[in-house]
Amino acid sequence: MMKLFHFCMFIPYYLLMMVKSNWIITKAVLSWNFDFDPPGIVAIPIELKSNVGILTLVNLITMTPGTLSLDLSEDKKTLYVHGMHVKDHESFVAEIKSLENRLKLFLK
Amino acid sequence: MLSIVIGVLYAVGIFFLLRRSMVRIILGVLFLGNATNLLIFVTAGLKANGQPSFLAKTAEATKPALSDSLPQALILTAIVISFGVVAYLLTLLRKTHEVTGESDLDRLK
Amino acid sequence: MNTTLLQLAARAIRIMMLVISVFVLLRGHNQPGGGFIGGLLAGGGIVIYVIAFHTHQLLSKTLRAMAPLRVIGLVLALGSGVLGMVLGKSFLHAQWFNLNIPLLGTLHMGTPLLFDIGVYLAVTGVMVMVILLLMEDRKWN
Amino acid sequence: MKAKRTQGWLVAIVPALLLFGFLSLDTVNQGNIVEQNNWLPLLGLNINFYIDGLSSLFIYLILGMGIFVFAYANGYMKSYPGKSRFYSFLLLFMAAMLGLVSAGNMILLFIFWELTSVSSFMLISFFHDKEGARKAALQALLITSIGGLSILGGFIIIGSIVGSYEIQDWIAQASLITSSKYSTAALILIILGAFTKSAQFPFHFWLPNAMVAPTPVSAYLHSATMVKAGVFLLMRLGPIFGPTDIWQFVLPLFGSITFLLGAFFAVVQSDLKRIFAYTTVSSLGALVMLIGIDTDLSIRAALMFLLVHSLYKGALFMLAGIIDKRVGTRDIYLLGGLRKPMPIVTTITTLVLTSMAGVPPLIGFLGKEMIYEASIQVPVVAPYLITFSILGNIFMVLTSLYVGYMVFFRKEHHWPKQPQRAGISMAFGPLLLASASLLFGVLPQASIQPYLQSAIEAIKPEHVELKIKLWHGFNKVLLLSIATVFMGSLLFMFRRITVPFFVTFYKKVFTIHFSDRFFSIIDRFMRMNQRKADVVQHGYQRRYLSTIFLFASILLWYIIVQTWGSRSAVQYDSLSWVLAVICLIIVGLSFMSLPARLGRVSVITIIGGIGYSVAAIYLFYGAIDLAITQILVDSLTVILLVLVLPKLPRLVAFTNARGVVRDMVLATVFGSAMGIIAYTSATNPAANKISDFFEEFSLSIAHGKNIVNVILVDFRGIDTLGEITVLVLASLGIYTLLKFKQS
Amino acid sequence: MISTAIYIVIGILLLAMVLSVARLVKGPSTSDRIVSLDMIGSVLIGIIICLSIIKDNSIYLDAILIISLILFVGTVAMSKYLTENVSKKWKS
Amino acid sequence: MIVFAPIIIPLIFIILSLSLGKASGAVQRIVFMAGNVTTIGVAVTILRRVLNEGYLVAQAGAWEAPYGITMVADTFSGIMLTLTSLTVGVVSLYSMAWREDKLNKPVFFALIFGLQMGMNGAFIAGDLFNLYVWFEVMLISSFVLISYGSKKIQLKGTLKYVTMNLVSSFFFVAGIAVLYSAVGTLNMADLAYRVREANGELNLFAPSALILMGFAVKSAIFPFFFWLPDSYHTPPLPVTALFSGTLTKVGVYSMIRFYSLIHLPGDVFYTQLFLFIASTTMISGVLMATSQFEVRRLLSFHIVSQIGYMIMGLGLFTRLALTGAIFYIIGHCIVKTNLFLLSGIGYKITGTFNLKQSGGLMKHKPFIAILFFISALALVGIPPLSGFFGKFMLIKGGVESHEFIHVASALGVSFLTLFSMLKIWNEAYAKDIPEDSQTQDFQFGKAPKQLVISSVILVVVTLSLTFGSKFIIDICDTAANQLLDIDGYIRVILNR
Amino acid sequence: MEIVIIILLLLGSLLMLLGAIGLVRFPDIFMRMHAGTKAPSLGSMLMLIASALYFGTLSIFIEVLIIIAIIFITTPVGSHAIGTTAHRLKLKKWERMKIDDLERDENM
Ligand code: NA
Ligand code: NA
Repeated sequence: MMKLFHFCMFIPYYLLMMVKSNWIITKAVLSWNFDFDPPGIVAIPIELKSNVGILTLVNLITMTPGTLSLDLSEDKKTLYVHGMHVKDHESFVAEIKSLENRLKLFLK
Repeated sequence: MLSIVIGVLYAVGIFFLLRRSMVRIILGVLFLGNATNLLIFVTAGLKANGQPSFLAKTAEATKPALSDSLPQALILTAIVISFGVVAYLLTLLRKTHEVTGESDLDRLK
Repeated sequence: MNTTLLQLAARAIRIMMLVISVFVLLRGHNQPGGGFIGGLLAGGGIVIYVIAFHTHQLLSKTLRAMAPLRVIGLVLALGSGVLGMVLGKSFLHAQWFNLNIPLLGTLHMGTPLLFDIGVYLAVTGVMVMVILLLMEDRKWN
Repeated sequence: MKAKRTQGWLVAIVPALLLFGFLSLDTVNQGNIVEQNNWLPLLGLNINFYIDGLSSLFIYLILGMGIFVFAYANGYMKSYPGKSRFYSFLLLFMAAMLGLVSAGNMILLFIFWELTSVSSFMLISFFHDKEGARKAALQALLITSIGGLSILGGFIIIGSIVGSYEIQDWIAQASLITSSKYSTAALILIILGAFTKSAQFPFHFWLPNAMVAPTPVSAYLHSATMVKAGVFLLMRLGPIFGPTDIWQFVLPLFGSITFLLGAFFAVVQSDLKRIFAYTTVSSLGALVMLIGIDTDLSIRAALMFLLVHSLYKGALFMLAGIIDKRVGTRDIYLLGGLRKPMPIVTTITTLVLTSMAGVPPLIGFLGKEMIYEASIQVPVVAPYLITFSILGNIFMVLTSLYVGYMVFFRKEHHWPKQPQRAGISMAFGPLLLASASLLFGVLPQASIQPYLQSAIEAIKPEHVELKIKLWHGFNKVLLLSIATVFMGSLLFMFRRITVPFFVTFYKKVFTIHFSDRFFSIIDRFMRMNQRKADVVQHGYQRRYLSTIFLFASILLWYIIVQTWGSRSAVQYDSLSWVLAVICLIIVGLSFMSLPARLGRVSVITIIGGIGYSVAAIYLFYGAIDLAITQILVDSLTVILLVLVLPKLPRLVAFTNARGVVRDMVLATVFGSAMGIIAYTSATNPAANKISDFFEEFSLSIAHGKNIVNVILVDFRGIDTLGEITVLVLASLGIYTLLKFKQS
Repeated sequence: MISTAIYIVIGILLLAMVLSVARLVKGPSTSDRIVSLDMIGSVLIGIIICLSIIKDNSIYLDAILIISLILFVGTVAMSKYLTENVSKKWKS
Repeated sequence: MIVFAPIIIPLIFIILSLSLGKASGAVQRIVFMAGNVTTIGVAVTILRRVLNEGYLVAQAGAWEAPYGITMVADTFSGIMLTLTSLTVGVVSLYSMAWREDKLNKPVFFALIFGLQMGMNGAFIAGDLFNLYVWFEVMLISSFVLISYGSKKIQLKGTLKYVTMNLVSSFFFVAGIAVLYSAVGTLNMADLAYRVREANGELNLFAPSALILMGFAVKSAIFPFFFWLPDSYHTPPLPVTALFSGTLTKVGVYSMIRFYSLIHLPGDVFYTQLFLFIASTTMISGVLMATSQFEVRRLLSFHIVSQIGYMIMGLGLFTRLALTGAIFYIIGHCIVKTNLFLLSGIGYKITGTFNLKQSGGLMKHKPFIAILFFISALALVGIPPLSGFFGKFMLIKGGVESHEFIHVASALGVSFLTLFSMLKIWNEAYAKDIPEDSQTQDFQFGKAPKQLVISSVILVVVTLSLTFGSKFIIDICDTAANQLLDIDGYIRVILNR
Repeated sequence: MEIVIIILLLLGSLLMLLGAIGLVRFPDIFMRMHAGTKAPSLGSMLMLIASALYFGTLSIFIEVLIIIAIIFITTPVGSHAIGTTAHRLKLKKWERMKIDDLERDENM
């Protein structure tokens, strides 16, 4: 029951993220000389265990335009994400982590 | 307009068929296939703003300008057949290249 | 290629594509779709699955499974034609039945559907076989 | 085993029985036999037989000679393997020859005509492991079949003039035939055929080469019967074409040339059989000449001479065979002095040679007499014909004397082996033939007159009564005969000078050997064809394709120009600009795919893009299923291409700039033709199309709203059945290509 | 109102398509081409939606379902086999 | 209803062959032969019924013509069905004893039935697009068969074969498209009806040209024949034999069939075009044949040449000429197949297809020599063997139409054909095996009986064409009459 | 309602255009992937919703939802495939991109 609630709470959050990231991409596309934070591929340790969980996380990361899941390590513990604007390693990881944490509320 | 497209597709397809490079044969065939299918489509007489050839629940409610359905079916058949043949041709090219080691058709006399 | 991600999704995608393909097949008589399109979709699902997990065993297992599918497809298509000949006036003469299925109500069924199922199976079989044969050839030859 | 040894005798029973049967029909007194059976009326080909005096004469000849030849063969063929084959073909030949002379339908005649050629081929190449035999047989068959085809052409032309192939109809409608504008062509074709069969100059050369055949064959086919088939044909058609100018010009001309050349060539040969072969050629020339003169007398002479020649020439060949067997050679310069060891052979041969030389009272004399008599009667060309005949006969006399002397009467010899006496089986034939020759010569009126008479009636219906007698009284003809014999003997007396002179003369003048030339022509022909095959069938696929597209372009443009007319304009609607953009994309992508330096993957993706754009076009006109399928198949094709890619060669530009330009021009020409055709058709669609039916009944009867799908699975389900069969078969093909390991 | 707006939308989509085609042609890498093919497919879906509205026929939407599925299969298969191709070469 | 059998039966046997993959070889072979026998039976039944009833018509799916697909058998179709199924049957028998090239496999059997299905479909199709579909079934089977075994030379040949035939299919489909646009129908009878209704107003030059070009490539006529001599000698011999007898005939059949639909009296353009093509085809084929020493290649060039005769009948398009062409097709199919079968037997015995290295067959295998001799003479048209009647009718037809040049080339080509047949005879049969081949412990091989039996069957058929010529020619005449009687065809199918 | 539809359509198409512009302008493959795979997905979703609103029947709504779900599921997997490939192919990266954990881990 709680899971369902968290799921429902998650949707608006996610939609918001989406709008936000679309704005980011718009800015990036239209920026004259790409003077934004540089992109990068960041390894993110993930805690979700179930296939569905990982899959959902991966998909959600990808569907938000600033980030893109590139690859998953063999042991399913590390996700490599390409970020369009990686100001620094830690803040980027934290951003993704917060998404994962919200997922963890209703997925394993 | 579409006739020009057909003409161009034919021309390019033939140009590819006349190359010596083995792989271009398949490209030529694909072009010719598209050209021929478009030809069927175009020559059958296109209706401007033709509706998809789907009928409403009753025959009375049929919209007046359905596009000609028969050529569509013909093209469908032709596409599928071409696909089978192309798949075979592709494998054939692959095998021929393996067996002969050639990529120049002129050396496959 | 590291396919862990793909593997995670493959099973779901296969099921989804198979279901949709059957859906596309069944309503093809009235909506866009039909045996050929459905067959290609189903084939696509299977191919994605094999791509995700591709091992030699899976490949040859799928190949073995697909070979009879083509034949069954042909049998069904031919069978619907012969049925038309036996029950109706001519080869492929469409025969329609009203099937009364409890719960679902009356279902309007006909030999053209059988024919389309035949097409579906044959196309699935052929498509998967062709792609897998080429995959196999590429990988192990 | 026993049967094998007497096979010849047993087979000889066949002609004997037939002869007996035929004699009992008594055609001379009972008149013509006409037997009609419809076979293929559509073709005008019926199994009709028409046996008149001419046919009867030939039938007697064929059967009579047949008895002797089979009997002779029994001894001659004793030591050879493959006798059964030999006798079968000899019998086949005899049957064909009988059919030929008794056919009433000209196509039937042609059929038998070809059969004689074929059996002759098999008999000439009886010793098939010898290259000479194969070549000679090939030559004979090729030459005679040129003739065969041309008489077929001739017959068909005449047949279509008359509307029938029956000889009786032809003769009845002779004036219709000769007045037709195609009759000349037909006649020339038929003459050509007769000339090849009867070894007339310039087709004479196959006959001497055919002497590689076993001697019974030479005696039967190549002297007595088959070579007379051409003569028979000419006689058959004499009533029709006899009066024409071509007939009276061509036949005497070539006949006399052949007559002279044959006789001359005989002098310079050393092989006994080749000598006799050339004398045969000469005699055939004389016959053709006589037929061409086309007077009562000349026909009479021809028939007489035909009979004469068959008898003595058959005998001569048999004798040559005996000598060959017993002494082991046929070279007259090795032979000699056979008088002592082979007295019977010597006697018979001398008799026959005398007949050939035309010395009275033998039948040969009669024949020669009549040739002169006929030649003299010809109005304009008489001097020329007489000259040729006399010269020819002089050589004939010389040959007879020289051969007799060289083989039997001179002392020195180089025998390969000691001569033995001939067995009765082999000597039987020549002996009887020689006797007949003598008998006919002494008592012509009593023995052969009625047969000849009825034969003449067949050729010259308004005939004069024919009288044959040995002594005509002292006249110009007799003078000529005596002069001929005298001149020949004179030449023989100075043989040490004359014969070498003739040989040298022959070698100097006749540097063109027709036979060699024939084979060199064949060789050159084959080499030329090889070159041509290499040029045309060069193996370059793209040039084959260029040829196809070139031809197609020419045809299509021709049609476009021919049918250029008004075209209605395209209708534009609110979405046309969208379509235009998509069209532009397709065209752009197409051109983008052209550059040779492009990578394989780039081209493949470009093709994918084109596919999607084409699908967009389909969508615009509401063809949803089509668009879906297009996208599906397009993606699938791209996947296949990518899959096979590593096993495929890279795209390399092999062709030079000129080739590119040439191909571009061709592609443009063809593409524009197709574009114009598409435009023309698109703007002038047919008024009522069958697809209206589908719209009307798709739902009401076929219970489907997706008309396209209904068409696919119901209206035109059988197409779809074929389509999936194609797919399954294609998958089988891919399976066999990839899975079968090469042996 | 929709009927005019829809033409603007189509115009925008076509512009997007042309741009994608430009990338398709330009490359430079195969991956770029695959991405642009994918993009073309998406634009096609957009165009189909517009068509369905112009022609007032919801049946077009059925096509989208199928097309989106197959585009995906194509993308995966293509990228999959392109890497394999290259990585093999890398090792040797 | 039996009209469908020629496609249903092979399809059933395709299914059976494929599903018997695990059965024992004997069972597979029995099924294979059973399929052939059934197909022959069906074909003969159809021929007999057609001779009695004129036409057999059925509408697929019971949709009335011209909307549904018409399957129609007339005498010409009946003849072709019987002929091809007989040929396929005999070659199948032969192929089972060939014991090389992996021919005893279910896949191979299925492909043979596929070929059969395609050809049969083409013979009875009453709908142009349906004809295209059957053509493709036939072609894909032939593609696979011709590459069957994947030998190097084979693949080279197949590539050309496939490409050219694909191009021809494109022509064909393009033609159908333009035709549909112009006439609005695909049904052949309806097409003929509309052409006659329009009374010459309809301009069908472009579509007809396209369609005929499609057929032309398939029937290997000048200047589209190149693929044939480059590919036909490459596959396993039974396949070559099968193709030689049947495949190009389907193209010719379709040409005749299609042309009969659009033909209007007084048509000079196509008459002259066809006759020109006929002569050039015969001459170019035979000239190139004479120089060959590879017996299969030699015979392949002859196929081209002899297609010319058939096209001559098409060009003349008179009753007699068509009768001749049809009879010629029959004779040629049987004889040409047999010549290939015999060359295979020769190969089994001497171990080579090269005439220069071969020989001794007459001495060692006189019976084979007889078989060859009869077939060779029949091919040449030596009377009274089968080739003669066809040629005779064609030449007679040519003379009656005053096309003397083409008559002359027909006669001349006959002569050259004789020459090349004699060449085979002299090299492979009459002469002894050359010494240089004999040195390496040369031994004559054995030809399995089944191979010889197959050839004997065809020789018997050849001879029966002579002895039964009256009967056969009558049938051909009926067929020709039906072809000319388009109104009858329309009446039967459209009830108009 | 009409306004909403129009806005959704315009937004969707603009997103696609944006993606296309990004596809053309962005300096490396990873950036282009952001533009080329996700912007159009979002765009098509918007447009789909617009069409669902336009037709306004339940069945259409369901259908559209299914399509959106499909897009949601397939797009990330697709872009993952492309991305991994691109990375594996060692395609030229934008020089400003500094962080690449995937490469680091692979080289370990
Ligand atoms: Na095709
Ligand atoms: Na084809």
